[in-house]
Amino acid sequence: MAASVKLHLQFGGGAELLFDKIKKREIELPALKKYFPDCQHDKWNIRDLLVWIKDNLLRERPELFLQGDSVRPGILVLINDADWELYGELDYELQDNDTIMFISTLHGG
Amino acid sequence: MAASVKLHLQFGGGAELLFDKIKKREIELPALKKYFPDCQHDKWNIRDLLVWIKDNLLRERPELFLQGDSVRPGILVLINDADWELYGELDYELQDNDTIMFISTLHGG
Amino acid sequence: KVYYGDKLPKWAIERYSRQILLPDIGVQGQEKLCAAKVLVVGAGGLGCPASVYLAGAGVGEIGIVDYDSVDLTNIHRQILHTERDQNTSKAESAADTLRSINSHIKITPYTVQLDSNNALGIASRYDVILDCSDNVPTRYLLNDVCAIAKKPLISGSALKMEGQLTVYGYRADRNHNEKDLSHQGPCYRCVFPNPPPAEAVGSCSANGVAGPVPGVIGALQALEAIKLIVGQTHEKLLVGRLLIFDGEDVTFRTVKLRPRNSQCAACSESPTITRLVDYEAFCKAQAKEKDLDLQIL
Amino acid sequence: KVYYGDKLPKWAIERYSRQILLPDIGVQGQEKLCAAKVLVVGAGGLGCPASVYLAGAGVGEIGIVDYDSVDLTNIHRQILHTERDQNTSKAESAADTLRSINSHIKITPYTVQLDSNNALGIASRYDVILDCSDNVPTRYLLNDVCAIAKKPLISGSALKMEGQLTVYGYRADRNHNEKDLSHQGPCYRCVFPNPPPAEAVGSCSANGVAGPVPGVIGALQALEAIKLIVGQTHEKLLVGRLLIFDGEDVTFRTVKLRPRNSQCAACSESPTITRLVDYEAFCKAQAKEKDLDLQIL
Ligand SMILES: [Zn+2]
Ligand SMILES: [Zn+2]
Repeated sequence: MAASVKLHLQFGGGAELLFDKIKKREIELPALKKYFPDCQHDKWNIRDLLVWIKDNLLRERPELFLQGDSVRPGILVLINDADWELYGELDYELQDNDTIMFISTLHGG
Repeated sequence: MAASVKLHLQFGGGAELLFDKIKKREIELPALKKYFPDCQHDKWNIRDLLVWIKDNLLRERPELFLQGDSVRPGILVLINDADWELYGELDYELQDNDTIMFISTLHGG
Repeated sequence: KVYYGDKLPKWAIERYSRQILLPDIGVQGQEKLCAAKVLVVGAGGLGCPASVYLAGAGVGEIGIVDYDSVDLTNIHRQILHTERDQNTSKAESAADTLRSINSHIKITPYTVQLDSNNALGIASRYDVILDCSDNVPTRYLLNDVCAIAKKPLISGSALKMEGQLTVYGYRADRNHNEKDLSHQGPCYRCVFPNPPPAEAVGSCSANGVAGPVPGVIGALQALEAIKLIVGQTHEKLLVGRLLIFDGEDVTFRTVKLRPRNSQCAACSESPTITRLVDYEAFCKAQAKEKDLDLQIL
Repeated sequence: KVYYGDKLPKWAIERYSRQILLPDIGVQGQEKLCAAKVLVVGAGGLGCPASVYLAGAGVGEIGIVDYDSVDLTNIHRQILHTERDQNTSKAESAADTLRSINSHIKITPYTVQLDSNNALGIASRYDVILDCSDNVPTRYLLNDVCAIAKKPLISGSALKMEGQLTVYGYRADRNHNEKDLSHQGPCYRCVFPNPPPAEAVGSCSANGVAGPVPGVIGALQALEAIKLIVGQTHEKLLVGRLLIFDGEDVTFRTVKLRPRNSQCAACSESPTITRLVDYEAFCKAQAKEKDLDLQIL
């Protein structure tokens, strides 16, 4: 059974407003089967992480962060400073010490 | 006998002009005793590195980079993005994969 | 005219000497700058600093688009407008200041709301487009304009204490310094195929902005335009990279974006967007900044 | 006067609303900005953008020092000067533009070469000093002025495609938001006790500079000044940290500087520098920019 996973979570571009205005967090996810006993896979991926974030961190208006089982349009997800599309998006398996960043795109000028 | 050491060297603020205008280099130092057979210590430190740089990379006007056995005033040495004074300056023992940066201070406006 | 060297007159060599001295610019780069045409969309917090440095650098033609007029609340960050310019056209006010800085270049103000009817006509007169706008529909509009007209789009944004910057729609085939002429950077739709929900979008008038933040991003937009014009290759430009600036603690990071989407509706080989659409409908939002409700103060 | 809230008049609430909306500024922060006095040393590539954003933000008093007059080669980056301002005082030209942007603040131009005789007298009238100068002697002079007068020094520099920025001489005891009131950041001499050899120092006129580069650094100097004035703590400011910007590929990095030197000649408890010295002699250099030899073009 896979062990717990430590992550650096970062929020920016306004996304932090949904998370108590905290831009940087260190989190430790428990073993996946402990958190999702019925889960069919062993390792945390981003899809699982989004559920965990919704359950544990998201304070208000989840529709401003999530849409379906993914993030809403206009939020860029970065895995260690690279677009999550380069790593399989929702299916990316989280590694210990990964930095996962959620950046709302800005449109002001 | 200590092994070879890989370093990321970076030059900026004009210091790169003394090094073929190359701002970033990957170098591999041989085992210290191989390069300095008479050396009294085992591991590369910054003092040794400066001699190696002078021998191997410095193309012209060494007085614009070195003064005595140290760097000239106005060049800031950074070890993994921190002022070398925090790490013992010339006596800092280099670790594999360290980034050593030499930044000339700018005065223009 | 007396020419010095091949094309540049002596006055230009002297006037622009501080940038001609740069190995990355030189006399050839200055010739390219003097021949370049740049469109700046938005004469606000980003467009003011961006256009002032382009005018200073001697970019031959600068177009500046803004439908709005100068408001007193703009002046803290929109540095081409003075108190006397209140209630006049922002595009005209910006153009007047730019002309006072450089009388050797052509400045064209456009006091229009850019839309699907006029955008291609205006943009096609220019080589490079700067997105200094303040709303989502205009950002998608400009992306599609640039995809259709095959122009690079230097896209900046700023809100509160944060800023973002990248270059969309870069095509190496316009730059003979590139080794791989087939390289193309992503466009805005490659990265953001769908617009954000309107209620998730902040604005400078509703959420505020610290003046120097668009100042930093706008100056960097000008720098990227200058580098692009003089022929810097995509590795040196913010192509496929997004700069994220947080003024709260002065942190900058550059993150890697996904490559161009070969299925992109706008910039792929077989795009589904072949003419401009209704961007206010697509984004379910108006192509103007959200207004501040001063009651909240 | 009609006051709104405690001190700010209603016009100010409206005019500065876009920054009052920021949680880090608010009405209290705006009151501090309106009461603040900032000295900008140098009306050049850094001082122009820095002072324009300070004036926009409503900083109550701005002093601007420059002994020099406007040259045509300045205009590409020194955005407060127009072609008509050639050969007039830079400090006066900058002050005129700043007044047109904000008539509610006091602008004082000083057309003098700052030196050991006049610097303390001028600086002591201000709360925060911005080093927007272009030569080594003036940088040491300003550091010692700020150490003696116990003022923070926001130090920017730019050359070619690169820029650097940090805050020297920060003292937590002036800021009741700080937890540890004894914290002091390093000064310029803590980090650079000895000046560089004169032949190693480049200048914008001899080595060139891309206009937007000081634009970025100058805007950031204004941002740091605003944050400092409204009471942001040292962790949020560039205290003990140096920002290094390379426009060639748009990379920024923030590096950690050494702490204050308890033996520092300027800022320690028992300084050896208790009055200003001869900085041209100390630096073996003139307190003016190196001139360009136009022959090289
Ligand atoms: Zn695309
Ligand atoms: Zn000191």
